Amino acid sequence: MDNLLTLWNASGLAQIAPGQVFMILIGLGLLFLAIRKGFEPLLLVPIGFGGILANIPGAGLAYSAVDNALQAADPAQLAELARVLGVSVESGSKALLAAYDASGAATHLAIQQWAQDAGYSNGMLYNFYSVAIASGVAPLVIFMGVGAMTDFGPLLANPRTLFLGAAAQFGIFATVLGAVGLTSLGVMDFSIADAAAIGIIGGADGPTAIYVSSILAPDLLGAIAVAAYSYMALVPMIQPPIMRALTTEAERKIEMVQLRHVSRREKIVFPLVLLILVALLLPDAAPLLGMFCFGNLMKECGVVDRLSDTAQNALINITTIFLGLSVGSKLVADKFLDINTLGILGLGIVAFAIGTASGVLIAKLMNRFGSTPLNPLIGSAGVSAVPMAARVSNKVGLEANPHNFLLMHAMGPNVAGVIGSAVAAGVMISLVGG
Amino acid sequence: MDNLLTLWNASGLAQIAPGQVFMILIGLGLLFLAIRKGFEPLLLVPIGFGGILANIPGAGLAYSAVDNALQAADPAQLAELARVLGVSVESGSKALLAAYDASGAATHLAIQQWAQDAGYSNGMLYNFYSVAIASGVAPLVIFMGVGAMTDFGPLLANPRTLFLGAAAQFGIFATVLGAVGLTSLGVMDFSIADAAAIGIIGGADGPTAIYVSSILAPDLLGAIAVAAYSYMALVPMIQPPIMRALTTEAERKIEMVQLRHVSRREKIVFPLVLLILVALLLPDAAPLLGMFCFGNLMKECGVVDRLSDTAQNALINITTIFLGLSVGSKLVADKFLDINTLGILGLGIVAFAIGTASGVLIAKLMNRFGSTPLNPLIGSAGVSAVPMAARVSNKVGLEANPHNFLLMHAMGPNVAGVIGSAVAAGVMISLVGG
Amino acid sequence: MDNLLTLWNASGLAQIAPGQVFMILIGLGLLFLAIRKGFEPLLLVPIGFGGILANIPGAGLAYSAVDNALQAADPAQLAELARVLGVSVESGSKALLAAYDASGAATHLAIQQWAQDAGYSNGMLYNFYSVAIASGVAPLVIFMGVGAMTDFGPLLANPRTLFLGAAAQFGIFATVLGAVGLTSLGVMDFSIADAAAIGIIGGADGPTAIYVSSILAPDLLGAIAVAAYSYMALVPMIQPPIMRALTTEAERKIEMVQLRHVSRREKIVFPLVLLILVALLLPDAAPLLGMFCFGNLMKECGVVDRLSDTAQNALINITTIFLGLSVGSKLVADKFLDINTLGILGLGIVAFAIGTASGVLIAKLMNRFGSTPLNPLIGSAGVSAVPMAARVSNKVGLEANPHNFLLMHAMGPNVAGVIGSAVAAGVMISLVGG
Amino acid sequence: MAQGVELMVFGMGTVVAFLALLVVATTVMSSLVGRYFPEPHKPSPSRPQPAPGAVQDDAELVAAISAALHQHRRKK
Amino acid sequence: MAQGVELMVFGMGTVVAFLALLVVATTVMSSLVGRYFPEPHKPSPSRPQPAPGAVQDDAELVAAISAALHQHRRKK
Amino acid sequence: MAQGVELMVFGMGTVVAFLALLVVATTVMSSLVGRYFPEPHKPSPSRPQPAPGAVQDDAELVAAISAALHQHRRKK
Ligand code: NA
Ligand code: NA
Ligand code: NA
Repeated sequence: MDNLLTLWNASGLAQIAPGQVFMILIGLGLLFLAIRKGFEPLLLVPIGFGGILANIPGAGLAYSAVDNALQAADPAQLAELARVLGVSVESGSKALLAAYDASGAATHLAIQQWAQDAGYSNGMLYNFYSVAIASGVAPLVIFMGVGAMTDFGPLLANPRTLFLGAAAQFGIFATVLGAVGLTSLGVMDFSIADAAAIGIIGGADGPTAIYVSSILAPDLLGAIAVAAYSYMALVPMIQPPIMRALTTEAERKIEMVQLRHVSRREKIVFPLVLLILVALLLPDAAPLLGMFCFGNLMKECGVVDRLSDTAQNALINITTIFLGLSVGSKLVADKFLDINTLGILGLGIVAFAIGTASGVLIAKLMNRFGSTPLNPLIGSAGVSAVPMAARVSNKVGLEANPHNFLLMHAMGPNVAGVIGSAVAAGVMISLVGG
Repeated sequence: MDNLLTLWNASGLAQIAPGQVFMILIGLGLLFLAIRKGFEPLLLVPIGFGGILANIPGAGLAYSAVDNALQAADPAQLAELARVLGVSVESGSKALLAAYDASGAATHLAIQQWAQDAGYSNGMLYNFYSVAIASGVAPLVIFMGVGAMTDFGPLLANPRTLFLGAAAQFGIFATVLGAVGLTSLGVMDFSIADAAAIGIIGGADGPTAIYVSSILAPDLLGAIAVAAYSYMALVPMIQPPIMRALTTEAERKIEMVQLRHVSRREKIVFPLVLLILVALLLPDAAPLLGMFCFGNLMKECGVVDRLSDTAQNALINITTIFLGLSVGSKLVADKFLDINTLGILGLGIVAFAIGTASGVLIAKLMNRFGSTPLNPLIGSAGVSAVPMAARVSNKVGLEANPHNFLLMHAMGPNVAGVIGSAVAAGVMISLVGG
Repeated sequence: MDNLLTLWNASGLAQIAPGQVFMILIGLGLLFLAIRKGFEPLLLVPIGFGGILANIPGAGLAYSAVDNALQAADPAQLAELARVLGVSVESGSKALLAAYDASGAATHLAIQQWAQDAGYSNGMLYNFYSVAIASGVAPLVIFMGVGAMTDFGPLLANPRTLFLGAAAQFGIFATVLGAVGLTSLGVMDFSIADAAAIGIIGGADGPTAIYVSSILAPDLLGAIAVAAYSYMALVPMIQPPIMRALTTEAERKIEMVQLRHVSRREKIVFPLVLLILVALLLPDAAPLLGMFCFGNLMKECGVVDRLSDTAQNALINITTIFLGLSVGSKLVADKFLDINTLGILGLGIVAFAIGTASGVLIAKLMNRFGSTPLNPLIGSAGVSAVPMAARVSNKVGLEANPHNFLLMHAMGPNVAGVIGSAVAAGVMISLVGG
Repeated sequence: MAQGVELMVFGMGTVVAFLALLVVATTVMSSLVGRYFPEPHKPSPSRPQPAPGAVQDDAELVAAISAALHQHRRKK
Repeated sequence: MAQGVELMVFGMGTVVAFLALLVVATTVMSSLVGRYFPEPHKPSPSRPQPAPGAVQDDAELVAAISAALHQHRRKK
Repeated sequence: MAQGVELMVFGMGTVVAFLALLVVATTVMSSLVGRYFPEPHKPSPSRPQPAPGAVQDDAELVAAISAALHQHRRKK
């Protein structure tokens, strides 16, 4: 009978909370969008599945040993814990957790040892998160793989398009301002670090967003990553109306001169030039852009093809699996279901829209004052979301002029946008994270 | 001359113990079975090789820094250690080790620091074991890969065969009873947790067995893993006599109706249904079955083929190499050579036999009371040992009726057996590990 | 304005030191040699790039949290640190670092916690180094992969060539003597452990050199690894003059009898024979040679091709990427720019030359006293540098006799040299590291 | 001993109950999918046409093809 | 709020300044490479001939080819 | 200095002794294998027939083939 009770108490049905049911439905929804609608499936399948796993009642997969101990501990154990933390046990488990978070590394270690001695252990997803994201390694490895898949040829043929990659990052900073503004109006409650991490959604670059939030706002990481990847998938819906509204039919018809041939040697030297500039000017962007340049150099140099192939395949795939499950661990109900999440989702789409608009407007300006014709539609590709945004530019361009193929021209601002948001990330970490 | 002495003292010949010679021979025997006889070579080659490495005298590859320090320490160091542990140094190194094992996490850390300061370090295989098995990650990653290789089509076409996968798990629980019984008779000395871990051998599923013993009985892990994989390889010898003894010639001739076509959508939804049931009823099975369902969903959803391919190839292969070597580290002589190991090997084969018999008998029952004909030979496939057990069903069926291909029909209970033993693992961890 | 100052102070330009500029140029030089000249690009591309990353001013990518804290800490923090370490704060940060290095594991932990609480964290490359090299795992995994790519057929067909693999290791020990001699003359300042690690450069085997220096002389690892791989790439320039000087035209013309067919079974048993010998005689070489034999057994046994393929491709490639970046982290200016580095580079090339000469001379001796003809040119292949050294033997042989293909004959001493230097590594660790 | 019997009863009971529930759930799921979401027409086994309007990641496709070609060229 | 404005001004300024510098650096680099290190002749896109005297790693090539053949044989 | 000489003598001695023993062991092994376990007949270099009665893992074979086909189809 006792065993039956043990089994029942251990079952999910006996422990389930409404928030968990809701989050499992969110997880299923993400899987539906990824599988049926093709929304960034490589990330949203693992994230959605990880979100379901994180909310299995009683399994504690997304919690650390200390979290699990706090949720299950008996009064005697809690009293012992409160004594170590130097707070009163009557203040409740929320206060205990806050005291734990605020304590130093030595107290952390002591309480981890206490939880371990009491028989609690880290959940599977918590371990994945610690290894893949808290250490920072997974976004960096993905950036290396992306670098090894990136062709800077179109950018090198027309370096001016780097300005479009800069312009589109305005979405990031406008959103930071928005988040700070909402906080000062009392609608939301974001610190400046939170605001910076939320802004990066506008960079339209998943690993950059994850990297920055893992440093500046780990609690918001789940919502930020979900927003970033969802909106990246929605680029074909978000961007075209904005692009059409801000351009005239005549501008959309502009044909651009064919790109010059770029030599292999330029492609080999470019990542080194970029690296040196980063080294001299913005060391805080060095991990992200360093790994990106390293991947690109491995691809272009032509003498380490086995390493480049692995960076583009086995290594990035393995990392993506664990990165996705780890992000999913942040979809645990008691941390995700929060008014701030709605704020993040709202601000994220604003960031995308502003970034798109800025790119198009600066492209118009450059067309007006430059010597060679420049179709403003390629400005929207500056948000990154490689290669979706470039394809959107191409598609909208074809509507206006069926013989106008903008794809290659849009790849320049598109990869410039990756560099631009990594630079923005470095600035944020430098100004806010220090 | 001193150097010559140092070299001689450091050599294996000067330090070798008879147990180590014996275990090296066991390792060579496993390699022979794997390479020459084809016994589960993917696991038994690394396990056998790891077993040899673990028993290299003087290398201490399978020992932690603390183990190595205890074996090599001079009297002054031991006295210091005994002081920290609060026991008398006269009680000997066995007692010191026991006191260390019984102490809390803080004492563990202090003694690890002591060993490190004294110049000792963890052996290579000990590190592999910590990362791959003690953390739980390797069996889970293998389960994900197995999920990505599993086709639930035959099971979905005939869901009743899930009962056969349940029936065959009787071998697990009968063996637990046997282990407890042998202990109460004083023949063996197994705790209830040990008994549960040993029983899982009857689940005929290597990663499940390793996962459960890493939690419930780490000391027995080597023997349990070796038994599990050896008997899985022996399925074509163990099962047929039992199957023939329990069925009539007429039963073995039964032809089954062809399986219906299963749609891709069913295959996509099934892992989610299974996951939700696990979440609601048995959270302790969530890590194993969650990763299994995740692998299967990646395979079936068709939009993340690069991840699925990696899970089935590079990732599972890398994990298998280190899992095998890590299991080998548990074949170290002073832990493996024990009367309990013989008990485990004996109980393991009993578990297999009982599981096979239960599957066949329940299949006979279902055939008698069901509406559609069911050949009892597919019952034995419920033990899992995918796909060997299903092929055995097919082969024994062909002996009785050369036109009767049971392979696809037996794949249903076969994969059901994987689910069944993972559920049994969850129950064990829930009832015994808590 | 404060922000502008923050950004400027955080920039590389404001913090750059001449040593960093110099090391970045060295990194670019290594990349040039690797990409344009084809010098061991698989290692020198990651090492060179890692070297640049390590010297980005202000990024601290190659430093631990404690290093970073020491460089940035304010006086109050330093005073606190000095108190914990029990030294006077006036003695300066060099003395603080030395006190830290000399302190025990408990003090290390306390100071790491202090640095963490003060907001400092480990640099990316420091983390890579800890995981890949300080743990010892990366060189071992690479050795496994090399084992899985090695064909012992030529060696088994003519086991006498093992003597050539032994002879060429004389370069290692002569160099140790040289390093000790230079120190006793006061020219350099190498401990006996340093000298042993430097000598291993003469083994012409990258992972062995990295493994040994990670244990015996971590501070010299960068210079030793760069020297080892550079000289391996220079083998076609270093060896031929020595080979021609030590042999007569007649000797270089000697044709050797065709190698006998070696059966698969011999190839399967050989790694086990080698492993048993290692186990009995030199346990300190067990990690390196054990993983090497394991890789070779996986390749030859023919039943675990998926594991062998992974060991030769995805796994070795992933490991090479992180090993290279980690070695690069040791090219950080304040550790690399040292008179000792020049000593290492000089001693390394001496080691190569002596090893080559010893191999050729012993080959001449064996030709004089043996019954079957032996071309002394294959002696130089005993340094390892697989397969370059064997190809050099072939090329020099063809110059003398255009119908004389020595390649397969030279592969015997070539792989023997790998075994020989791993044995030498074991001896060093046993005699010096204990 | 009693503990062993208990473990057997409850353990085996849970396994059977769980798999019985899974039989029910699977059967219900299959009939729901068959009724409300039948397969539109015979899809190719593992490369379904993307849903209309679905987003496809060309860059990766291009990367995959170029990697394949590359490897093919290397293999020659 | 002031903090947000500052972050926007300095952040956006840095991004624009950095990418402007990159435009300059890239343009200079391309013209230098084009003038002093022009491509000798049309190279195959991703498998350049090794520079004369360059070292090539045959063992890996052999390993790669044998692995490819092997896999090819397995795939049949 | 003395330490260096010692290291050289003992180190080089051990290397030579070890490899000499390996020569002996290898020679003995080869002759034993040649005499008592000769190869039955010429096997294909890297895909030996499995020993009679040996177990083969079909599921993985199927998985491997389907993955190969799949990839092949993708490569087209
Ligand atoms: Na961007
Ligand atoms: Na089973
Ligand atoms: Na060597």
